Amino acid sequence: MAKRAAVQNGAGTPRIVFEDVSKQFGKNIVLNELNFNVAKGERVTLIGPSGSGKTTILRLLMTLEELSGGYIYVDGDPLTHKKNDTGKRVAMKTKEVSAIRKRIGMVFQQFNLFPNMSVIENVTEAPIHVLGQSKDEAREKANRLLDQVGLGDKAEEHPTRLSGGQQQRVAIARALAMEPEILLLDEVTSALDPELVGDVLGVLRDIADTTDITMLLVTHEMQFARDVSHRVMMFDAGHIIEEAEPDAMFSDPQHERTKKFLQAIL
Amino acid sequence: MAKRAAVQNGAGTPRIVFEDVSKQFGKNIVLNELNFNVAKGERVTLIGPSGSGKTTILRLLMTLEELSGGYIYVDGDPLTHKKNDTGKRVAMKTKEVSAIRKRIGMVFQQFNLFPNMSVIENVTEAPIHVLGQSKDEAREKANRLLDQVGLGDKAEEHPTRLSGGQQQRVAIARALAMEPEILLLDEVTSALDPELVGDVLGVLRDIADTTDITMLLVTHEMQFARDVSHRVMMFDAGHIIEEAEPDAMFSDPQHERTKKFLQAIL
Amino acid sequence: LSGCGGSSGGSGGSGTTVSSLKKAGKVVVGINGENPYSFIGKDGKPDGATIALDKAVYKKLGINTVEAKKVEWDALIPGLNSGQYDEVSAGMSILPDRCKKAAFSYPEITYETALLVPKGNPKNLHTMQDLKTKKVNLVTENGAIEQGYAKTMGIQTQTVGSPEEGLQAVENGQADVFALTAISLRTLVKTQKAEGKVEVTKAFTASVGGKLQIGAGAAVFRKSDKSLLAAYNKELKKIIDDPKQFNAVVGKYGFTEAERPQGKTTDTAYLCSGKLPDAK
Amino acid sequence: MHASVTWDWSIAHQAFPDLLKAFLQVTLVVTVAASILSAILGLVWAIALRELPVVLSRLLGWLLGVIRMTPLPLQLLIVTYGIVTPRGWLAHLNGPDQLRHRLMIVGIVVFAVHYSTYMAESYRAGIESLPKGQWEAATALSLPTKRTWRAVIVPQALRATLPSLGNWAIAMFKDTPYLLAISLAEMVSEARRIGGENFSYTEAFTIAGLIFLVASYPTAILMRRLEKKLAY
Amino acid sequence: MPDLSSIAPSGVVSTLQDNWHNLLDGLRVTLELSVFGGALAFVVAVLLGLASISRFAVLRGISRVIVEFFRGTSLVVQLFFLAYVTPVAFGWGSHLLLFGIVALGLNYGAYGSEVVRGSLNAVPPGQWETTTALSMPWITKIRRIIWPQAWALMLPGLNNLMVMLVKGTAIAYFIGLYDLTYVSDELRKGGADMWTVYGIAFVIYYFAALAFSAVLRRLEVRAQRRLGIRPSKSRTTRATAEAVA
Ligand SMILES: Nc1ncnc2c1ncn2[C@@H]1O[C@H](COP(=O)(O)OP(=O)(O)OP(=O)(O)O)[C@@H](O)[C@H]1O
Ligand SMILES: Nc1ncnc2c1ncn2[C@@H]1O[C@H](COP(=O)(O)OP(=O)(O)OP(=O)(O)O)[C@@H](O)[C@H]1O
Ligand SMILES: [Mg+2]
Ligand SMILES: [Mg+2]
Repeated sequence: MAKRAAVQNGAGTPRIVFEDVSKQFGKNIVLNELNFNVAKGERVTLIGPSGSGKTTILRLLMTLEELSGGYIYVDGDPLTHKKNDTGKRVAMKTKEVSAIRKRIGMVFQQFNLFPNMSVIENVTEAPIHVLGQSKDEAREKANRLLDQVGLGDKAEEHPTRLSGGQQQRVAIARALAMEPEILLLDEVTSALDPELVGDVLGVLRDIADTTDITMLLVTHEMQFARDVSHRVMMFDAGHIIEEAEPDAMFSDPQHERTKKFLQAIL
Repeated sequence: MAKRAAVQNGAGTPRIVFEDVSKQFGKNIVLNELNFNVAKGERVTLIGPSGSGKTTILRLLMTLEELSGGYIYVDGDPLTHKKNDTGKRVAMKTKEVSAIRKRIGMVFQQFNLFPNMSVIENVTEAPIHVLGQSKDEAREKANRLLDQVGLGDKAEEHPTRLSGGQQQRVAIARALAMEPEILLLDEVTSALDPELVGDVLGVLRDIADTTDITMLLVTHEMQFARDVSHRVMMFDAGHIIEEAEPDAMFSDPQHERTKKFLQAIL
Repeated sequence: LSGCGGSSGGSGGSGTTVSSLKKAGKVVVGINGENPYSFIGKDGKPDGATIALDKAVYKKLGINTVEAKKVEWDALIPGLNSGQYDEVSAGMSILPDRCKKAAFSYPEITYETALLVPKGNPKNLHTMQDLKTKKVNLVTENGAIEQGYAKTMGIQTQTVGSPEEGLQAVENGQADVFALTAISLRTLVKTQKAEGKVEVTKAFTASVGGKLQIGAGAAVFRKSDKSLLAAYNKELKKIIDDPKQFNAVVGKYGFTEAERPQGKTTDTAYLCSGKLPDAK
Repeated sequence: MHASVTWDWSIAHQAFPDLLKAFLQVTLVVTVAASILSAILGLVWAIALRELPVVLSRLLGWLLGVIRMTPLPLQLLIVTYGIVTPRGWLAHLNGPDQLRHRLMIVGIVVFAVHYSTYMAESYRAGIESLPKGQWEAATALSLPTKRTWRAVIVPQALRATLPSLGNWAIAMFKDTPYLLAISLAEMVSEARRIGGENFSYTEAFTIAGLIFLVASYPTAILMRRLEKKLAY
Repeated sequence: MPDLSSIAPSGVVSTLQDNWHNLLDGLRVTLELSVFGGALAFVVAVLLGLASISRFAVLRGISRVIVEFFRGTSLVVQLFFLAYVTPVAFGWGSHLLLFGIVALGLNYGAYGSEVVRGSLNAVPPGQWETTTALSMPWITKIRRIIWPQAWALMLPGLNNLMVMLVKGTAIAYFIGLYDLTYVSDELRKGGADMWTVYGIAFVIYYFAALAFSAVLRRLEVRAQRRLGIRPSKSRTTRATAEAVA
């Protein structure tokens, strides 16, 4: 699989900026003044031991968790908090947050399809009710997406009738239907039976190959990470302890912790 | 581990006799006129693919399922049904069933300890209330058994505080406290974290080595089966398609199905 | 939805007046279902002495229909004030406490108390004083005047919500005696065909705390409905003060000249003041 | 003009002690006694539903359903006037106190039976939520049925059911005014008497409502806490 | 207006013959209370239930106070209060049937709101999070995703409450509404055979409750089939007990 040249990291406005991001649950400080950027069209894989904060980063970006400190910018726009004129940190208005959030899509480990809707309704729901697309327009696009994920014939099916792999592919189509600029993927294959993993990864590879969508992904499928991502960031206890192009990272990790982690996982 | 000579299979009254045993759930015929014997002191391992009826056999013997047809004898006594004088099949009385059932003990995949009792109460409950032992007598014996399974210091602990492996060892002690002639073990290690399996198997090996108890076991731990059992029976779709001493069975399976199964599992 | 209550005059801001009743074409009165004062007859229509008085009075005022809503005795005045009906038509006796909460009309009827006891009067009860000295199980109607007597005299009572229940309590032995106005008790025994089991003692004017409980019953209105009360009184007085008319209207319910208010018992204000003559 | 909002403190002062007395002497006693009794009965039903032969179990289930789906006030009337009174059990008593005690017993029994049908449902849910393995382990140890219930099932089911039982008891507490149907002088009946005597229901009913609130709300919170605490 | 004065002790048939119109009147009031009370309760339950999961603390607080007030003070007390105190206090006149409906509606609405709230919260967190990930506005999220799923979960609990409400209408007779219980009690006082009149009322209540329950049960089956789920019975029983406490 041909990986296109990594987008020039740092040139132009970065798509995503984490600035001094902190997050704590109760007394448990999970992220402490974390800083990193992701360029437009860049695909970044987050790796690291359990509890290192990978999921938390994606959820903060998706506004599923409240930021404890710092700022996140998307295309230069503050997501949930901004510095006001006097340099004080203030929360954004709900409306502003939601406008920016629309540029981000997420696929969860547990598919989370809506059981009260057919497959196609799952995919068209948000385009119709959030983007205000017409029903026909949304359905046409949804059918195209379902074809793309190999489920063109399941449009009218009920999600509970599908296998886990099929459900996850619908979830991907649903996220893509919103035409996000950023796609977040959190261990999207780890709830699947081994023989179903391949199909889902195939779909994601296809998306990586054919679009310029910026991706942040958490995965334990190292071969897949190697194939699709431009950069791998290794986390431990909420800190980036190493980052590199995937080939370099997997064949020649620098940090002790990374070596140990990769040994255990590969 | 020295395996004692297999007890002469077939000499004297067999401990367990399955005679034309049938079992169906609704329309699903799981066992169809199954016949086999187990000798006194013999240890038999049942293997076979999922759904082949292994668990059903143990549950029938433990009277947890109702027999659909045929007879089961324990030491020559009918367990749940007998032929009456005119050769008709009639159900035994509850009292008679329970008298014979007392000779059989079972350990489950899911431990099934009583969470409302301490460890020692779990072990002494049946001896006191079924065998009519005095409380002191039962406790003394229970302590010995708990020592034997390596949990002498956990007697007063609450079962939910124990690890899975410890819980399973308590369950084994609980079954042994009834001094059963027959012990049924259904995948007793498959709900355990890998590092806890060893302890439980160690305890069972110890019991196999030091007692004459007749055992019927279902397990995927082939090395263990090889070490402790006198005979292995391979099931498929409710039929015994092959049986042999473990060494012979594992090193030189005759039947195609067995070969395929062992390949997949080893 | 069909309302079962609801005062006919409309209970908006301005209160009920003769003209608002006229417009509605009817008046709804609250009753306790106590024969012969006011009760629901066999035909499902209200009947009884005070109903007859109402009918006569309202007719003169140009209102031809009198409807009744039956409630428990103790709820009569609260029901009036909460607008469930526009008048209490139950021969309710005029008492100071009640006068504070509602407006009484010109007296309609005087009455005496009697006791309902098992046949043969086994405990030999005749006066309120007997009830106190003999420590019997007394039933009264909740909120009725006899309950007040008992309370003042320190006699424990059970209470019931209707005369029938009082009768039943005596009949099945739950109580030894049921105290109520004499006419009510007599009628009760008759209509319930209970002569075989119970009897009514001779009527008496109760004496409580050394005071003779002379009393008279009247129709009751909301304090705010002053003009209605005045109009009602004007017509009522004509009937009450004329023995012939009085007899013509209520005679058939067993009321006689003895029950026609005269002298002090025609003075609502006096009765409201609570001053009572000394018992001899 | 209508009478405006009136609150007469003298009525309130007179009402409060009477209401509190009725609350303590009748409402509370009936609630506590009926709760305990219905918790026991409910358990009996739940066990019987599982242990009786199918036909009898069905019949019992139907009967409990009938009781559960018909009004409690009507049941009070039926028992009082249809069963108790004809047997003379309320007759020839030594004064109102004795009558009150007997009516309380009637009330307690009717409330207990009625609510036991709800409690039986809760027990059943609690029993069904136990893993099947608990029954199977008991069988594998040859524990007799009685002992299985006593030592294994009931203790665990009770733990799962206790908050629900408590909640039903609170519901029952708030239903005690149904005793008005049989003229038992519990708190609301007293409020009515006081209201009737003073021709004003405002004070007595406000106080009665507050007493209900003050008694039931903290108890309900307690039950919610208990629920969290008892979860294994 | 019941005609209750001319009843002689008699058999079921003749009692029915003599009094069927009274009983029918009583049944009509009982059914009006059940249907309108149930409908109001449903509306109240949904509004309070939604308010209780609102983003706005004020709404949550208000809903909490209302719910706890109506749950905490007995329905009978509320009924008397509405019938005897509020007309004096607010001068809005007396409308007993309406008061009955309002008391039942508010009280059972408060109970129901607990079932609604519990069911909304029982929709898996993943569903809520997905609606956020798809940037759905609050209304869309509730209306299109959460409510349809919660609906299937709440129906069994609401069904239990509806049966309780139908039975609960019997207390209307305490304020002198001529409902089925009032009529049969008057008939008994009037001398009719007590087993007969109460028996008839008993049977009518039973079948009324069954009928309401059956209707809701059909909705329940439909909602569950659409989602391909089966809510747990033990959860329902627990939730009902919690709601009415
Ligand atoms: N909702 C929460 N409440 C409290 N603590 C939380 C919550 N979510 C996450 N945490 C804590 O935050 C830390 C980081 O969790 P996170 O899920 O981000 O890790 P992760 O890197 O995704 O791990 P994994 O590989 O197991 O998914 C952990 O210590 C976790 O316990
Ligand atoms: N309670 C039951 N009701 C209906 N069918 C059952 C039941 N228990 C077992 N079966 C069916 O009986 C067949 C045999 O099941 P059994 O559990 O004995 O297989 P097994 O050999 O133990 O399989 P495994 O290795 O998966 O434990 C299966 O088809 C199963 O679906
Ligand atoms: Mg994670
Ligand atoms: Mg098995």
